Amino acid sequence: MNICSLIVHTKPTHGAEVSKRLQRFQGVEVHGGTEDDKLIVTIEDEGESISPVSDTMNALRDVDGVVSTVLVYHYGGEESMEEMNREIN
Amino acid sequence: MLDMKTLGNDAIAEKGWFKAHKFLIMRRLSQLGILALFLTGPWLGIWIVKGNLASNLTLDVLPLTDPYVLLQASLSGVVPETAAIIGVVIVLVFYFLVGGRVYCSWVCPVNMVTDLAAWLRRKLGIRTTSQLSRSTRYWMLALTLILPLVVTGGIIWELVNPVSMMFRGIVFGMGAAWVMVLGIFLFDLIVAKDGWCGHICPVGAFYNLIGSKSLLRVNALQRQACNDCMECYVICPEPQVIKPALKGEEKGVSPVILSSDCTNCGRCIDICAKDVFSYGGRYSKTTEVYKRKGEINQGVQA
Amino acid sequence: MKLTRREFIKSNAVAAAASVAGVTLPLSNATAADADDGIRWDKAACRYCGTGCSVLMGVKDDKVVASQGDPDAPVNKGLNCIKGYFLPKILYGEDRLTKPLLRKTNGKYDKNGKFEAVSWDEAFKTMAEKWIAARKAKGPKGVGMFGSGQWTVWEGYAAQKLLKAGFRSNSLEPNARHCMASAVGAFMRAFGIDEPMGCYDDLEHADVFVLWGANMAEMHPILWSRLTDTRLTKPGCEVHVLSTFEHRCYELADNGMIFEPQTDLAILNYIANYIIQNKAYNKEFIDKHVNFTKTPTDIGYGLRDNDPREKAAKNRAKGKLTKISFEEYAKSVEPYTLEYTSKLSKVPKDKLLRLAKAYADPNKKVSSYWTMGFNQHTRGVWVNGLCYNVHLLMGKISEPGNSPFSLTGQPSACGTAREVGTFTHRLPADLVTKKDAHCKFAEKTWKLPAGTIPRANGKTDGADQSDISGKPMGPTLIHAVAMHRALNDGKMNTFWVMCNNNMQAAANMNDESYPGWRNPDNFITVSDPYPTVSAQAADLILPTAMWIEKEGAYGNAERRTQFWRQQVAAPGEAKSDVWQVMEFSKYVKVKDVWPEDLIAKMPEYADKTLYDVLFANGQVDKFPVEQVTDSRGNKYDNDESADFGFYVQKGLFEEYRLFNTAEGIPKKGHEMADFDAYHKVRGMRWPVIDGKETLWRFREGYDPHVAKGEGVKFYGKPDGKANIITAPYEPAAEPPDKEYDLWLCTGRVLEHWHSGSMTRRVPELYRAVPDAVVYMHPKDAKKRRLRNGALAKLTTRRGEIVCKVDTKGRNKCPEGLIFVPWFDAGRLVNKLTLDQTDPLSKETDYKKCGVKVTRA
Amino acid sequence: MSETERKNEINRRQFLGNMLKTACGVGLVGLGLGAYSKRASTMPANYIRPPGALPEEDFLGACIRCGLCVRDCPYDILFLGEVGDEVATGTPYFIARTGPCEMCEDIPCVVACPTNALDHDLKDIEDSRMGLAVLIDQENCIAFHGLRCEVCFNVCPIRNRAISLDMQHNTRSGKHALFIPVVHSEACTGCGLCERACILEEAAIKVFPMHLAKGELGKHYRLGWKEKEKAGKALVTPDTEHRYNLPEGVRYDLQGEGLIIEGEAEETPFSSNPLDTLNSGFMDK
Repeated sequence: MNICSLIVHTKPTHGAEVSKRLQRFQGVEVHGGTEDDKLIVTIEDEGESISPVSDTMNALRDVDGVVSTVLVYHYGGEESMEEMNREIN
Repeated sequence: MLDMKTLGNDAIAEKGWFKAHKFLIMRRLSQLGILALFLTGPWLGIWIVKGNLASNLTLDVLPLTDPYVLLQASLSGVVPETAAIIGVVIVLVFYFLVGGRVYCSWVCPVNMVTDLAAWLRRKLGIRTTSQLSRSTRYWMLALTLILPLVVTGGIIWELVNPVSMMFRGIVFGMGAAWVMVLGIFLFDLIVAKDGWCGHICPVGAFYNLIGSKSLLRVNALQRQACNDCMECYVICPEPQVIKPALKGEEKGVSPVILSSDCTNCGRCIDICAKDVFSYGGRYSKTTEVYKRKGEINQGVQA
Repeated sequence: MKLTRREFIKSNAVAAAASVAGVTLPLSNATAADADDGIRWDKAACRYCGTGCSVLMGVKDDKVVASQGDPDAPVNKGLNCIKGYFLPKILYGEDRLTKPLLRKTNGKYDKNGKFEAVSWDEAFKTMAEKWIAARKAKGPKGVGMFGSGQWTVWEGYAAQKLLKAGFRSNSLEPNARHCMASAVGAFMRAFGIDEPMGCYDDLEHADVFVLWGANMAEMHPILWSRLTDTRLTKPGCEVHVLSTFEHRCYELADNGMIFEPQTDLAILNYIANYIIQNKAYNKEFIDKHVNFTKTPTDIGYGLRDNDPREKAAKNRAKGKLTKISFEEYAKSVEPYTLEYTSKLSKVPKDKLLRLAKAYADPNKKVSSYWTMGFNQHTRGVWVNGLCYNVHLLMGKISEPGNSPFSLTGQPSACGTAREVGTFTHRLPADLVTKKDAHCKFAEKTWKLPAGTIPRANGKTDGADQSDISGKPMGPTLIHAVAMHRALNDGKMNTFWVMCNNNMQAAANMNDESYPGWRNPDNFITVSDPYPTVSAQAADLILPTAMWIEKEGAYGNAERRTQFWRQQVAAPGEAKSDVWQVMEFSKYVKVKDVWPEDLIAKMPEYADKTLYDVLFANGQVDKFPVEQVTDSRGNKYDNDESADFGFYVQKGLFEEYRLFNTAEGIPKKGHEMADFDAYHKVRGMRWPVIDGKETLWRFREGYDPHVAKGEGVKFYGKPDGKANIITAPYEPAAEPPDKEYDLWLCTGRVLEHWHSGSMTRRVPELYRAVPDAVVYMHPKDAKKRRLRNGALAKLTTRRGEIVCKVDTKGRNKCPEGLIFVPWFDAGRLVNKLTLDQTDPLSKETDYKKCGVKVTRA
Repeated sequence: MSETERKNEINRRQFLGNMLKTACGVGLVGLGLGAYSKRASTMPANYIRPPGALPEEDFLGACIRCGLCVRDCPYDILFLGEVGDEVATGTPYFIARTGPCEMCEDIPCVVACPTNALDHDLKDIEDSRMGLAVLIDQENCIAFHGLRCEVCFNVCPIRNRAISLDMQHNTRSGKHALFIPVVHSEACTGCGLCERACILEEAAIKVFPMHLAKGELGKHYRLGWKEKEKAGKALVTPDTEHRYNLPEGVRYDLQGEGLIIEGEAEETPFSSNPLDTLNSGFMDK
């Protein structure tokens, strides 16, 4: 599975609006930054249920109000979903 | 120069493969057998020998203790238990009789590693060797015995001693000890021929001293038969010990190899197609005539 | 704090992006440290002992992720014992059972087959076939069910209906038979109504505490903490501890006494004698409130009929009381002088005297506590009664600080086993199958024809009750120990064990339990969350939803009834006990198990299933399914309601409440509040009348059943007077002899609950106390060439086990006695114990038999 | 100088040079070893030596790394240091959290030791001092919050002497007691059974080597009351009698209660307990 985080720069004052649009994508979560017009976004995929992260990232760029996206963090692991959902610490 | 690829072929042709490897096989059996004795306990639950080469207890009765380790311990100010002293005495008497460096060739597990390195050297034709003095080992021995006296922290050599480390590693769990073993292997392979056992190892040096007057020796009683094939020099880990005995007839030197550097490994016996060499006593009758001269010779060599 | 790996990576990813962007995120997003966010907290009663601590369970994503002691619970004020600390983990052992498992060979049930997963339908079909056949062939005792004081209230109630009314069998027993039956017997004989008159507040009000065979320090940890605090903070407070070996309570004891097993009978009589000799008794109290009686002696030991000890007993199992005068009573205790008692019990005289003086001092408030030391006793009913005698003589009863208090072992031994009456001889609210009128009341309440419930003697209105074959039923009672004997003898053929581990728990496993269960004629069902020793010996295993995986109610030792909501779903196909009982009842038709003459009284029932007549009776099913919600608006599932289509727990509880609260009930004193009220409180102590709880019973002002001016009234008895019942010291059944030269005593440890099926699956608890050891005196060990840590073989006439010797541990045995805990499935100490019982209460005595110890 | 002499001269020079080189090389090795030994002999705090182990410096000299103690431990708790471990290679240790010393009465590890590195004078395992248990985290130990745990106390083999329970009033709940475990260094052997048993995810009670676990009182200072107890009398002559200006009915007890106002409780000739009266017979002798 893959988990990555990106910064999505939006048109000035469009943060909240864009945030809503982004959340319609499967596996996409917005964690904040609407006030700054710099959204902190994570994308996850898992197996077949969600389209690959790369596709989603490309799709985000085409969303209305998005100026640019910057990939900051990518995690790609071979673990099964079961492993990923097991508790740690 | 001797062709490394045909090394030993003559002996095999003459005596058959088995006879040409007899003592090698017996040594491997001895080395592995000793390991096995220590391993039946932890692996199979059959406790024949407990502990390791530093000190052990056979069948819960017979104690054996490495005199070298105990000497280091004593130098750091320890009064050992009776069991340890008994163990040391037994070991000392044994090596006094059969030759100190029998430990190196028949017991020590590192020997298998260094033999492998030597074999590979021959096979790969690696000839580089550093100018390391064979006396380095005595310096090392002196160092390991002085360190407990001057540095706090006890038996310091045992922190890094690859000989005990390898054996302990096999019996108790290797940890990073294989790094040391690999180090010795590469050292012997690339840096110096017989570098570890023949030049540096203070354990060997110690046993060398213990066995300097040992009774069991290799001799070249049939030296007239020597066809100068040179194979014994190639195969011997301490080749300097052969010449006086093999070629000393004119000088009146004894055919018995008296140098305590000799490990009594018996490879010269195996490899010699002419059966020049054999095991024998130090004072066997035939050798008596040469005894005095032999000793002189030995003194010169050292 | 728990996190999944995925959440962890995600939070890292978010933090990285946020820091690059220079955006400040709300804490909950930026860090992983807020896993507590989104946890739903709700109250529940602790799963383990009879103390009844309240806990708060934290649930997130249908999993219990956190727990805490409930700071607002009056019992524990936020505290827990070490077991309570690990409550969430008992739900998540890795080997939870999730599917019904039936022994099969080649796809068919086979007693000697291997367990295979089956559907619930197949499980119940197989079971119903066996049950109906056994009921037909062997009569009412041909089937049996063994439930638990760890059942929730409605689970016990549903089982009560299924067995007594559905199958028309009194073969229903709880494991409380091994635990509280002697206490119940004594309550009924002395006061005519079950359960303690006092409450936990006695722990703050008493000046003197006396512990009789109760290791409260380990078995009731939180109550012990309260007792200790009173001892520490109250000037003059003293603690007396009596036991057959030294345990953790002796750390606090001002007067610690080790007595020879069984001589507690003599010590109590000595105290009574001391009080009488010194004329310290409360004359006014005994004149007004007490009757003096005696009980038959030489009553045997509840062993099998052919045992020589039974044949020798003059008044085997007899217990009818005869009235005597005070003088006769005084004379009966006269032999128990200080001299004699000290010699018999091996307790030094000064210690006995100090104890007697504490009871006899009118200015000291005394609370006595006991558990299994009294109850698991071949004279358990007697010894419970002898303690009441002392309290009654002094009038030290039913008021703050003056309390003879029987502590319960299990979380709902009171609430379920005793109040719902899941014993062979009982019905809800202290009614008994011995009394025709009580049965008739139950039948009316349950909308069933008169004569449905089997009477104890098989007669109603003087006439024989007919069985399904048309023949008379005959006597119908069968208690727990007798059930295992009946299985062994092939007289009982089906047995359903729920919510307990009776193969590990019952005495004499080698001779009785195991051969009984594996008897080829028998079909044994075990319902359990985990593969226990019992499950291993069963033929059908039903996976069970445990504790907070269902809506539940427990009643603790101080009469406090506590409810909880379903917090999480059970794993796999596991189902709660109440679901199992009700669902199974759909597989049995009325005509399968009722005789024609009974059906003739209500012909419309003939083709109905037991489910229809017992649960879909217009009464139990009258409350529609509702969304369970707490006052904060949190929502909770209720799997049983969803499956059956009505609010199962509410329906069962409200019907049950008809027994203790409706107009015209045969016995008053058990009044309870309505279902919804309990969900709003951390328990209420019954009788609850007009929403008001009762702290001390039988005392004017505290108890609404005692009228103004009456002062004290023991209204369980027709004349309002309690019974002082004299009983002598009689020796134990199997004292040590030359060969089996030590006493064997068994019991529990703080870290493990009962048979350890839950707590041994908590790694920390298992690590803390992994295996059972044999505690023994160093001299006894030395004599047998054993020392601390060595392996010893323990042998009795019935079997042997091997365990490690502990001469230094928490329990210090006197010479001549060893103690072995029974939590360890790896060392089944009940292979050793004798299946002896109190002949009156039928409760097993696990504390006394002869044992031999040798080097293993 | 003849050819041969020159040759010999060169040989001698070579010989001396070689020897010097060898000596320097070996000397360097020695320095390295000395430095390494310093590092290798500082053990992690959770590594505990077996019972009877000599003080660390002496132990490292005495232990010949034979592993016989490891072999003779019936509970298999001992490890031998491996290369790279932060403990001298080949020397034995245990880690209490995962495998504590079970305190065998016959101390087989000590018996097995051929060199007295494990002191053969240790005959009673209770006299061993492998380390000292320290209740290091009083914030997370649940006993300090009033929970009934006491596992460390329950498993301690030196019952009630190495760890005792200090019972205190729980001021928060008001009606419960706290059972606070207290370790006593005069009895604790440092076996570590408590550390293994501690039910917290990270143990709140831990065994440390003695030098880490124990503080030391200033050499000059004595505890007065203990000295007095030891001497059996005051070390300095007691005061002459004190007298006070006090009103009627008031006494002053210097060493005990302090100010005593009499007559607060009216005394009668009768004990508050009627039994005392009843048992004492007639008063008018």
